[in-house]
Amino acid sequence: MKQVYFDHAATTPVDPRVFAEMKPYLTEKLGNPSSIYAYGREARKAIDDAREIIANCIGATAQEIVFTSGGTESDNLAIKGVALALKDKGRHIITSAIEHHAVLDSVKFLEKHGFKVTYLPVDSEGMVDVKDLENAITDETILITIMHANNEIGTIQPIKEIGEIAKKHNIVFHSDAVQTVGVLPIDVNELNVDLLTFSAHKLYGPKGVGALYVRKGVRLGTLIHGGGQERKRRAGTENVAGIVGFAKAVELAVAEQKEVNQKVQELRERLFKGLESIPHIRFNGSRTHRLPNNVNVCFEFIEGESLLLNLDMNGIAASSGSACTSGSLDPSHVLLAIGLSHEIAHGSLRLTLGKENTAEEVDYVVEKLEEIVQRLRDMSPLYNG
Amino acid sequence: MKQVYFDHAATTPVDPRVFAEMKPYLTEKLGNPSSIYAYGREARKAIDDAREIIANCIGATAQEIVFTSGGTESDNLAIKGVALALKDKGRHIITSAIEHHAVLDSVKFLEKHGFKVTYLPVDSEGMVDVKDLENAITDETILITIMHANNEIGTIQPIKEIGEIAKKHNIVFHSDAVQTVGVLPIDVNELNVDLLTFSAHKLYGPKGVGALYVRKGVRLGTLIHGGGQERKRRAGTENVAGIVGFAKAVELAVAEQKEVNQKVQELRERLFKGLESIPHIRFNGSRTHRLPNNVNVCFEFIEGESLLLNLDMNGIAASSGSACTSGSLDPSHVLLAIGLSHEIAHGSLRLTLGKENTAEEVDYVVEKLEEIVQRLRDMSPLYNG
Amino acid sequence: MYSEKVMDHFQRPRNVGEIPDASGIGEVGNARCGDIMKLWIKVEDNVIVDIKFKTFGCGAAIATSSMITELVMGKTIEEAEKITDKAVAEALDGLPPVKMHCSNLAADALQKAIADYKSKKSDIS
Amino acid sequence: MYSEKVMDHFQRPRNVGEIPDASGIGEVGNARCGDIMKLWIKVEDNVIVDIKFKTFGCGAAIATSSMITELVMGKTIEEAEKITDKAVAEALDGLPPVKMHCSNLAADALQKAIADYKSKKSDIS
Ligand SMILES: Cc1ncc(COP(=O)(O)O)c(C=O)c1O
Ligand SMILES: Cc1ncc(COP(=O)(O)O)c(C=O)c1O
Repeated sequence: MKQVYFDHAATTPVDPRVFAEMKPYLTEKLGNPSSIYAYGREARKAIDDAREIIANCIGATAQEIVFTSGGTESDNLAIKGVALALKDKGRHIITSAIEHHAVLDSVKFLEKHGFKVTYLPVDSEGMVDVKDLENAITDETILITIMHANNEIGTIQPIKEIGEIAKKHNIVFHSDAVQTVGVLPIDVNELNVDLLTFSAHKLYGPKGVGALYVRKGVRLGTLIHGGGQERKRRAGTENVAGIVGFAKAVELAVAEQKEVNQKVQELRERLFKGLESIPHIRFNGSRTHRLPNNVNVCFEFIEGESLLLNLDMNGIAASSGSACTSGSLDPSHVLLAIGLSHEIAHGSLRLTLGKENTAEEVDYVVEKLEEIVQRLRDMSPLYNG
Repeated sequence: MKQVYFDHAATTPVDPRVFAEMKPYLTEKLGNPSSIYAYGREARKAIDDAREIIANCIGATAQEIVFTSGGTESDNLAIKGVALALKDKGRHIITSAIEHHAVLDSVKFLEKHGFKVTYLPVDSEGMVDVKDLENAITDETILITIMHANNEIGTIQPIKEIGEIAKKHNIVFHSDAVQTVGVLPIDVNELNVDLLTFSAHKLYGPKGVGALYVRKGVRLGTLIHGGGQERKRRAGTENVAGIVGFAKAVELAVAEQKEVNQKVQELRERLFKGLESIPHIRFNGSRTHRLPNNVNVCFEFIEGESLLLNLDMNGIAASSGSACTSGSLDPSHVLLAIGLSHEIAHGSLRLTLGKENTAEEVDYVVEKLEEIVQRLRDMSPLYNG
Repeated sequence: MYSEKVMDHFQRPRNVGEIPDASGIGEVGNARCGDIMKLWIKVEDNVIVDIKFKTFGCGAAIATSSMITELVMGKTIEEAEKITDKAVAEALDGLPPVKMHCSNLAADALQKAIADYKSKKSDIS
Repeated sequence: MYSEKVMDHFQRPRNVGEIPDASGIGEVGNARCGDIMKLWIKVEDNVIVDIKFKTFGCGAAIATSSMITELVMGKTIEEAEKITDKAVAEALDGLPPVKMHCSNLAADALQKAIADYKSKKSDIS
């Protein structure tokens, strides 16, 4: 069967050039970077080089990059790290209603431990209002954490402006850029961020490795204590192969960003156009402030999981904000936050394109979707022809 | 130049059979285990199978295994997780003076946040006294954390007895078994442990993946919040390739344990014998309750780092508890805890053997060590011929 | 995730549709929760001779709907009344724990349809 | 970690040994800290004509000891007194930050040896 992967926001295939860089560190290059002999120095150098490459790609210096086990850990480290370091200065955090669970569950954890959290609402396109944000600031505010682009609906936030406000009020600013590093041009100084989360497996790197950019001078508590790795900011023997692959992935993504985006965006427009012929649908997210690879659409009268299963039966990999995919009762908090009713939100579909996708695949998916949506509507008690 | 790797306690080469299992998950098998389509289910199944394999190898059930980014994170999760969950029951923790920094720095962190910690001393062989331990227990004690075998001097603790005491007093018992899983036969029920840390890269698996065994019913707070992975006990997209490799590594290590240990232990005895001809030395750790692959020896009048560098110049990879290797001023806390003076502790050398080592390598190392030790002593102001 | 039986019923759902002159109709769930199930039964001489469904819901919801129509077809009212959510789940070789909620729906809808049939019958008689 | 120069001096340390009839001897450090350095100098007509060392210590300690003997050999006492720890580190193309402590030792030992020489000389004269 034809296999079409349209879920790049969930994870990406490992680029063969990335795998090629990793392989020696999973075979003959065995050293522990903390060891002083040749094997160890080789591993140490590999990590130092990777750090340098990644720092260069986002306008940071090498010492500002902390390697972690992924985007989730980076978000936790950023949020809990600031909370630990600055809890005596204040205990108020500002975030948005549409953050990733790694952010939301971290701030909820802090809420249980005496912190106050403001969850900024978003408009119907998923945009945070910068004025709301500024109004939410109090003397107690120690951290603002707002994602760069949303992983479900693809909306890109005005990070630069938010960063300016944070700077003006002398508040640490963290942004979860898991969906944007490699995809959008990123310079941490232009964006005015103090902390930036990103993850390898969203940009054609391996799963289980990520980084946190930590601006020089920003105080951060430690989440994982132990050996002196990552200049004591994150203990544990380094995932050398993963880090090497991560750097290669970031490097390639940045080098090929323009071409890839152009291609992917064309495919996305083709997909938009194809889907528009299906009646009773609604596109979610901003059309202008939008990730180049993201389409998020709700089909009325049908439920997302059964849509996904039908797509899967046709070899198509996609994602939904339906409650049933996650085993919860409520559909995606993001779709609810942009004002969708539960009914509509249950029928959502996210298609996220990647560099290896083709126009034929787009046409195939549109064709199959038309059939499937019709079939499911025909068996839906909500649909009347 | 001949390359001899005698630092298996620091990290091990990846077994080619382990790499072979990992490879598909770094190339064509791209799915995110949280996705419901075929690619995702394939990744989910890989993790489920890995969990099952690993659980079987230590006498646990699959639901009791939590995958992490390594031994350090597992130690942190165990210790801080128990502290979070049981802080209202009591705030006293018992550990030993010779734990790995992942344990020591975790309890020190808790000490700063209102917990009391008892650091049990050890005898000259590095053994914890079980009576001391029982005497240290108070009404406030919520956790005992004692490592299974020490990573520097190889001493194996009476975990079973400690576990019995913990059970009797209804205290959660964690053991860092990073150096023993795969090396010693382990059954979590026989050992009476509630939490057990282990790490892939110490048993011919990849770096950056580990596990925490969590006995059913043990309450544990969360260290990394976010998505619902690991049954909500450890969020973050799973390092699928790493986990698959980890399981293969544990499986092989357990299956081949007897043969490997016999071989390694013979090599170790040959090494002991060879080193004995060097004057002014001292072997550290227990000779009987000892890891099969560990030799730890102090050479008087010389300093460990210069020894390591000389060995490295001869292609030999080894490790030292010298202060200078770690950039600190004090030599290894483990060597000091067994009663060595600073002077002697600075001149320590750890040689840890692995399954790929040979008798020729042992002889080569002994020969080179004799030369190097003599050479360094000849330039030492402490040595008088 | 789902058993083969579930996927089979999901892929080729039996008895989809409506019965215009149904003897009883049962509807449960609501769109807010992401599951609505509607069942039509045709009863002759105390026997369910036809049954059809329409479902808005996940894979488990569709499969349980389809399965219950198979279980019920040709049964007497008394037999049909004994069909529980557990029986439906078992007939499908089990459902994932997080989906148990959906399997309740089908049995509930059936009982509602039967109740509807009974109330209509008593209206006439 | 270490520069090539450091490794060169570590591998082939210059002027190891003792000078039995030394004009001055300097010893610094202690075994507790893992570094002891002992320097012997032979002075003729205010010029250091020979210098030897023995060192217990890490790679950096041995390399700085060796380097300082090269820097000092043939220098006048006044020139030798101007040699700083920084100069030794620079002559070795730098040392890792964590090793700066060791590089102080060599210069300290030299100054002590010179002081010893001077005090002995004043004793005689
Ligand atoms: C916006 C965002 N933040 C955080 C994460 C978590 O990153 P990781 O999967 O590396 O843990 C993801 C992806 O799952 C994401 O899309
Ligand atoms: C006893 C012990 N505990 C914990 C660790 C840390 O494990 P990891 O290197 O996987 O973080 C190590 C190894 O470094 C160890 O030897």
